[in-house]
Amino acid sequence: MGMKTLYLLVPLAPLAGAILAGFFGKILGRTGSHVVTILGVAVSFALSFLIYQDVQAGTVFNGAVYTWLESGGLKLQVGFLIDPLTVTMMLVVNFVSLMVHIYTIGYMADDPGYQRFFSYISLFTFSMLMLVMSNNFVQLFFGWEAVGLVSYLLIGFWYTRPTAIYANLKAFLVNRVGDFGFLLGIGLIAAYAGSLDYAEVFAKRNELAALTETVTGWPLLTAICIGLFIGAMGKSAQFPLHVWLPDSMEGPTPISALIHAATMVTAGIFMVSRMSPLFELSDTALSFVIVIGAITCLFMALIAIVQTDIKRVVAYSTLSQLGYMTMALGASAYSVAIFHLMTHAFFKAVLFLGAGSVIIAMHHEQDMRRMGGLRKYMPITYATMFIAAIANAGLPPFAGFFSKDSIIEAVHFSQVSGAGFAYFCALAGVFVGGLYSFRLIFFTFHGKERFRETAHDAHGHDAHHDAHGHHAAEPHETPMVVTVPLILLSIPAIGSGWLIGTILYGKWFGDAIYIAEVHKGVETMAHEFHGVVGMMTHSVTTLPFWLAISGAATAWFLYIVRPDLPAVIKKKSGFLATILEEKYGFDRFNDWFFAGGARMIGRGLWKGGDEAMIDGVMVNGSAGAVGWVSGLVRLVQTGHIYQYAFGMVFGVLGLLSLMWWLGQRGLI
Amino acid sequence: MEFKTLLFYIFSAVTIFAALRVITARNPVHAVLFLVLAFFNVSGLWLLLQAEFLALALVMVYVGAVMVLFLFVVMMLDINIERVRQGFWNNLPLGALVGLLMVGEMAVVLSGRYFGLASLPPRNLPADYSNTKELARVLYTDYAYPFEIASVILLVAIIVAVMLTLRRRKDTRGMRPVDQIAVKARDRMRLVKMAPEVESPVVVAKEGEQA
Amino acid sequence: MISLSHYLILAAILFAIGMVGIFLNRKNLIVLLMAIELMLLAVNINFVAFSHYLNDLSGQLFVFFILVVAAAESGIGLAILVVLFRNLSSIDVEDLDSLKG
Amino acid sequence: MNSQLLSLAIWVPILGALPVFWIGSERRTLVRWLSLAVAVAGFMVTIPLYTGFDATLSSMQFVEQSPWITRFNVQYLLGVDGISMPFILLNSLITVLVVLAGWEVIEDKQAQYMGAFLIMSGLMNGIFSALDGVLFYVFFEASLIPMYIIIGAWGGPKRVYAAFKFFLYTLLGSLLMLVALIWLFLESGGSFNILDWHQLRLGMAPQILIFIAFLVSFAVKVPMWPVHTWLPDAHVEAPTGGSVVLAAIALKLGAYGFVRFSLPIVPDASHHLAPLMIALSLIAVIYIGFVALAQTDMKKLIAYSSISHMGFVTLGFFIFNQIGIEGALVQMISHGFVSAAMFLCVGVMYDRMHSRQIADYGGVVNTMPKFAALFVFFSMANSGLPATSGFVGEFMVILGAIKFNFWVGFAAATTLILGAAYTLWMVKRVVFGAIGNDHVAKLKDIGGREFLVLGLLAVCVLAMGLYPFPFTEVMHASVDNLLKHVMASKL
Amino acid sequence: MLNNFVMPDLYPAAPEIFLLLMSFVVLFVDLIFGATRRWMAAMLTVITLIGCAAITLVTADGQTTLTFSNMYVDDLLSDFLKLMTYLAVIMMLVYSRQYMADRSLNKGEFYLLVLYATLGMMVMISAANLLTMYLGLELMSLSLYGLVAIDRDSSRATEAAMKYFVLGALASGLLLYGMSMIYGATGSLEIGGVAQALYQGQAEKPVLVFGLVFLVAGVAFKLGLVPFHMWIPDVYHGAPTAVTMFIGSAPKLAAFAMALRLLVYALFGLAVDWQKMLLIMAVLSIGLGNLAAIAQTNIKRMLAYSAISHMGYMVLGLMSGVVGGQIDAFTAINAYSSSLYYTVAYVLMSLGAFGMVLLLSRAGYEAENLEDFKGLNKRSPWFAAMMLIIMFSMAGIPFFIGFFAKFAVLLAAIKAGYTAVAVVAVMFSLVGAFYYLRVVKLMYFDTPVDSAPITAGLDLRVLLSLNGLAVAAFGLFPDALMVVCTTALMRSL
Repeated sequence: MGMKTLYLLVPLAPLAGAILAGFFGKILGRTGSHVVTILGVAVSFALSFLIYQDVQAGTVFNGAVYTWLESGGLKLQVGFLIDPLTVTMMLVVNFVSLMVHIYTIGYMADDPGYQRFFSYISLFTFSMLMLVMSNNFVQLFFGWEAVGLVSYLLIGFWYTRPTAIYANLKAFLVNRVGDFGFLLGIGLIAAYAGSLDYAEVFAKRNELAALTETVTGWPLLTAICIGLFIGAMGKSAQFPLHVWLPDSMEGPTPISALIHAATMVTAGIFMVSRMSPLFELSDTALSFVIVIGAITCLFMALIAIVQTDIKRVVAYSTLSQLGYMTMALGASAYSVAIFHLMTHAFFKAVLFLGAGSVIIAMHHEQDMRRMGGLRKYMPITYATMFIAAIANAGLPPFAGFFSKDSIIEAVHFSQVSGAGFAYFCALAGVFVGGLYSFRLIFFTFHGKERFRETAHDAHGHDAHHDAHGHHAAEPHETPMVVTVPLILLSIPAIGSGWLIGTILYGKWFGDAIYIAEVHKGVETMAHEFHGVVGMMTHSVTTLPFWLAISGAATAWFLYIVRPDLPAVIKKKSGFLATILEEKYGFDRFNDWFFAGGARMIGRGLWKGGDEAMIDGVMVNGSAGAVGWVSGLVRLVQTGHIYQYAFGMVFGVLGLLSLMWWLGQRGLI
Repeated sequence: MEFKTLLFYIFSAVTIFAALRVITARNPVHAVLFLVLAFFNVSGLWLLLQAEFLALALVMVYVGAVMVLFLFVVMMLDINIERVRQGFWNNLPLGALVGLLMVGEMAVVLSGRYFGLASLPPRNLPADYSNTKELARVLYTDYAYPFEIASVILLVAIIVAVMLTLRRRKDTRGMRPVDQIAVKARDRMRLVKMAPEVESPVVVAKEGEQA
Repeated sequence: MISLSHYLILAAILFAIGMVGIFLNRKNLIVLLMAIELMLLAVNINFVAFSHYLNDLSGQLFVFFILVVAAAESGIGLAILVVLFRNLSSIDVEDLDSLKG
Repeated sequence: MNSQLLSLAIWVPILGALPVFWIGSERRTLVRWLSLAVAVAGFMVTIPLYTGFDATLSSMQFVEQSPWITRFNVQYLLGVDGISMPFILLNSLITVLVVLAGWEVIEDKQAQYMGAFLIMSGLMNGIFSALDGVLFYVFFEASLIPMYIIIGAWGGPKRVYAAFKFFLYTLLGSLLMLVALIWLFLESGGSFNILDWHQLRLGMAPQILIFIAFLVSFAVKVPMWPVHTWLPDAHVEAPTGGSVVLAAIALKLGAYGFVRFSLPIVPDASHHLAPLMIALSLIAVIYIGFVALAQTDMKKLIAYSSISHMGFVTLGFFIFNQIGIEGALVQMISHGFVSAAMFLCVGVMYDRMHSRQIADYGGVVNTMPKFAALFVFFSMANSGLPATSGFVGEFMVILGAIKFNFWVGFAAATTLILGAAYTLWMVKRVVFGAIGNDHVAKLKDIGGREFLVLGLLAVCVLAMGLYPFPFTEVMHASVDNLLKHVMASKL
Repeated sequence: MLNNFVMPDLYPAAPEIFLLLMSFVVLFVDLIFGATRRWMAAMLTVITLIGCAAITLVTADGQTTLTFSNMYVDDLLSDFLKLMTYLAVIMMLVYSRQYMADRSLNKGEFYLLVLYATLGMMVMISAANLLTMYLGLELMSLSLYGLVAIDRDSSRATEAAMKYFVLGALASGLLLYGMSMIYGATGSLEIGGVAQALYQGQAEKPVLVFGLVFLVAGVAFKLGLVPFHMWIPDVYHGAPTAVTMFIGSAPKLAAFAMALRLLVYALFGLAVDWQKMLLIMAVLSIGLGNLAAIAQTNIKRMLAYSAISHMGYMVLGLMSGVVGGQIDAFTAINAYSSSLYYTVAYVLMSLGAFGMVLLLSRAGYEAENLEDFKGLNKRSPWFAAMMLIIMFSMAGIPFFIGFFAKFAVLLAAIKAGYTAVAVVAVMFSLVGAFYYLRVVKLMYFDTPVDSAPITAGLDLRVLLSLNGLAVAAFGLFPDALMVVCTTALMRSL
């Protein structure tokens, strides 16, 4: 079995699982379905590991499987690029996916759409693998859209809930806005590079950098990179295309963990890293990236503070973390971004799955105001989530610390315009990150046991299951299928940060990532890096550490010491709190301006343009005019002989005059 | 002015006057008579043009037959003369205008500029020349074909006239001897078997109920 | 000296009178028939005049046939008129308007 | 190569329709099976067109030539190249599906219904294979008759208006084309051979006039903005099969006309008026996209979406690069599958609910899961998801458009958003959600026949999305040749 | 003096002679057996026409022969037109047999007048002299006046007859006036003589043009061109349907022959002038005919207006023979043969259309409203299909004969440089398509109001089917008829 077959098997194994579970789910039954899908992903994971070892040995594969299309000098092939970056992503994706598969057995145990769900997540794994393994833009775009599709299907998994099907439509459309830019970027590449193969495009990057777009006059590479990055903004939920991610929490929690935290949303980060040879040549694009990242990082974190839905807090946290990654990209610290992507995948998966565990325990209650004091009921969940929260807050020695700290460092070193702003946002984000992470922990697991209060206050969810009535039941720890993945995932959430030396400074990515000579951030960091322990000890003297600590402390003060204060603060800050609770008004604005506006334009063009103008005036109007003339013509036919005779005589007279006139003018 | 010229103008003037009266006369009988007048005058004009046979034929065929037919029909149909002229004068201006325009345009063309013929000297016919004879000679030889067609046309006219106007009066009591001879006994009397005309009242009531 | 044009113009006037007569008359169908006779008469004058000045007999023969046809035509016309009168009890031109539009 | 394949493709369905008529609507089972047999036979005879096609040749293949009207040198001249051949297959396949789709649904005058479609199919094949101007025109116009009857006799409540609108609108276009054809005949010294016309040298002014004449004709058929309003009406009122044939095949005729007539015959005018064409195409994409968004009737929505998608086709043609033109052709084929499938889906629902209003549905997935899966799949294809055929053409055209002019590509790419918006919004309202009302609750999922029809289309859509290479491979030589003609000035 | 008389060659005129003789047979047979054996007259009439056809076929030698002192011409064109005329008349007789019988109109006079009208047409078709043309025209017209009034108790029919008569007489007055001018200007009544005089430039042009206007007016009346069309709707409407069918078919052929003989054979030298007049009248006819037809509810009236527009299209060919004053035989033949083809095609379609009206009529019931066609597809799918074919053919949609007819005349017009006219013409044919479509709509989309079974006889059914199929078949294979038309003209010019 050659390596190429292995490469093929990696995505195809989950696909096979998806097809089996999807089309033959009824025959396979529940158990059969999860067995085949888990088997598929497991095989894929194992193979990924094999490939990892092969890549470690220095193999880089770049080759085609088949020619998809050939037209106008453009040869589009389906193929794989297997290099360290790919293999890292493959491992992360497969690992998280495998965990989520297992976790799902427990989480979805009672759901009627069990087989369908497994089919979807396996399909997702396939799509994601296609995305990361691609060696060309078309396949990248295919994976890009395919994960979007699965995300769409999964967000709307509980299709009877109005909020879910609202959210999935929204997610798809917002992503499409990003894809719009992405496609334009791809189009520009195709137009000017004449190829959509990574290697060929990268080989021409210096020529491209010298060109300007002929029609618009833009610097070509900047236009390409910004276009591509807009795609990343959609998929990785960067401001202002972030609006879909919080709503996507309508999907089942495993999905939130897998897609909306660990893998799919990081596709943008991966893609920009993959495109580092291009981005490196455009400082403008990098500035754009870093600023967008910075805004997302800070402002989404702020929203997380006021959220009461446990999953939404995690969702906004994810947004913020994605902002960090994006900043890293903007700072040319691609490896750092990927590193954070990886660590984040683990701890965020834990957070989501933990939240899911809590939700199961609470009988699908997601409102933190109805929780509290769960610590003693579900110790494993608590422990794992606590670990993940620390990691999320960026405190050593957990994984998040290493990656986040590196990002802040990289931004600090970055010279592109906007880096200063980004640095500020990054620091502020650390504080806020500490605050919301621990707020989540304290709110949920500590304090008063509020879940016994039965009052149905206005928490606005009509998405409750039948189990809603069982509030009185005691929460209890979730079964093994849930806790085991949590435990397994929290191990890398703790430890993966320690790989920083290998991954960031140890030629892990080889040639997969290109950094221009002028961007010295990572290089400098490499010089200053003196081992993991050194980094941790050094961090105690740095601002981010203390900001994170103070964030955590604030959370402790507000939610353990003085739980009455948040309400007071909220009342006092009035306007600011409203802004945050309204999420800066994006949803409202989008609904009003884009959705409403588009429908209004549509109605206007339809009623005014099509029906009134074209049909009314032109089509029916001309038909009516013909009918009217026809009525007039009929009147000539009066039925009276003298009229007819007069007509004839008049005709003769007319002809005579005509001929006479023509004769006078010498025309005949 | 030559005598022939004088005659031409007299005939022409009377013809035009008569023609105008034809279309303006209140009484259709008068109109027919004016038409006859016009025919007579035109007949005179034709004599000036040495078309003797046609001049005679016009008087004899037209005046003698066709116009009489007209008169006959006019008299036969009982027409309300009072209504006849209503609205005539309203339409006159437009009609006159069109007519004058017509005449004007015709006159422009026909006023002689174009006819080299007019300057030709009048024919000097031999003394024994007979217009009738000449006509007759070609009529039955060269014009045999149109002659036959004309006869068919007359036949058609007869057929149509008969078809349209011949009616067997409903009150005529004619007999067909053929029918009388061919009659048979059983045509005269027929024996019919009938069911007795006594109906059960019960049945009637039933039917009534059903209805 | 009477030229051909004299005859032609006379015929033209008669012809015009005939034509005007057809559309000016709104009441009596018989007058229409007479107007037609006038038109044919005008045509006949033309033919006879041309025949004379061309020194060609065929014009006169044409007139001969026109006379025949005109007679036949009158016959048919009057026959139709009679039937019409029987149906409508009127030969008013204005009453002939059941077919229109 | 002197085969009779094209004649068979044309006349097998048409002559096959005659016994169908003759059997009459009383013997329904016989009618159905006979129609199916004819349709399948019609499809079978087209298969050798693909297998026997030499993709390396740009010239016409399977040529048949015999005199038809000697008086005007009109020939019965048939032939296909890589551009037209796929459409004959597509058409014949769609006919089979249409016959299947009308299996039980059509209760009234079924023989006539089936017969009309078979005749339609033959005429369509004639249009795609005719190489003589008059022959083309004759097929082009004759195809209006069965469609008129189909819409009017088996259509919805406003069918009469729709049928008239359809007929007169399209006739309006084709009449001007007739004048142009005759003019070309005279100009070329007495030839109606389209290929001769490709070589004909023409001045700019006549070129523009001819272009406009062709434009009116083809634009109506495509349809392009602003002569598109017949389409929503026709689609909405037509029976399912009618909509399918209209969308899948009939619309292609106009687009096909552009590549067969406008571009090669009047290349300079095409270049000269390309900005206009591009503008109209983009209006179709964007304007119509918005209009589709506002629709409340499913069929109307899909109809508008068809217009929008056809905008891509015309756009592809008038950016004059290979990827654009091939993309447009691919888009045509793909749209044939996807729109057919979409209309069949609506038909499936209509047969059960007798309503096409989006508001009357909701939560169909609850009662018709199999159907819903297919419907969502086709909707995704309709919104251009990669790995479905819907993506390939759009992608190629957008690439071509960006190559041509960035802003054109930019405007075209908005379909990514609009297309998804109107399609998925409809899906959301129709398929997803809780069961909307009692009628939806009583729905029965699709049966074997419907599943077969839709499944077949799904396979086609997927196959073309995953591996479009064979579809484009056959076009290359012909498109190259076409571009050669387009690029060579005739002035 | 009579010695030099030479018996004219009767051989070329054999069909006319035969017909005339047979008409007397019919006359007598009807007199003797009329009341009891009505079918005999009908049978004899048909036999007569078939005999004429046989004679015409036998005597057709492709040569142009003049006889009766150059008053009668027998050429391929006349043979062809005559054959078409017989065909049209026979078809009319078969179609109308039952209709006339149901209304007790199948008198002997009907058959006689039909025969004489046919004779008139034949005379016109073979006329080589202005006089014979006039006499033929009158023979036809007078017979037709009588036929229109044949239902003498119907006020509508007599009104129509009266209108037809008055206007027809006016028209023949105009025609005669024109003829007299032509005679005066050229000194000849012979068509060949006129042409020669024109060719030699002896004649005064203004006088000729003056006469031409009247002549054209007379021709236009027979063709039914605007503004000389006004009799058509009323007469078509008022006359019994069988007679309408008669008027709407064969006389068009005769009128075409008249136009061709007078304008092309005689006055070709003035082509530039009369083409202009025809152009105006053609455009007006196409426009008015199509527009007015839309508003009709009576199918006979609708077909009348449609006839006006069709004659407009036909004239498009006639007016395209001479381009830019240059006489080119090839162009001319093309143009005139397209008109001939159009006329033949129209006659075929018109017969079928009226045949449908007769099919649906029955004793005491006239199916002359458009509404009567409602739901015909339910009542009789076969005949609905036939009507569909005829209607689409009239609208000029392929594959039917009407399309190729339009195609031919448009081609001629465009070739003559009348592209703008052609565009106008096709635009109005769009308007025209509307009312033809409406008939199809009534048949196919509506439910029947009248569910009575169709009672028409087998002969009508078979013939109507053949007629419809012919319209389709000549559309699929249009070449033969076109070639015949072209050859007939080419060999006769």
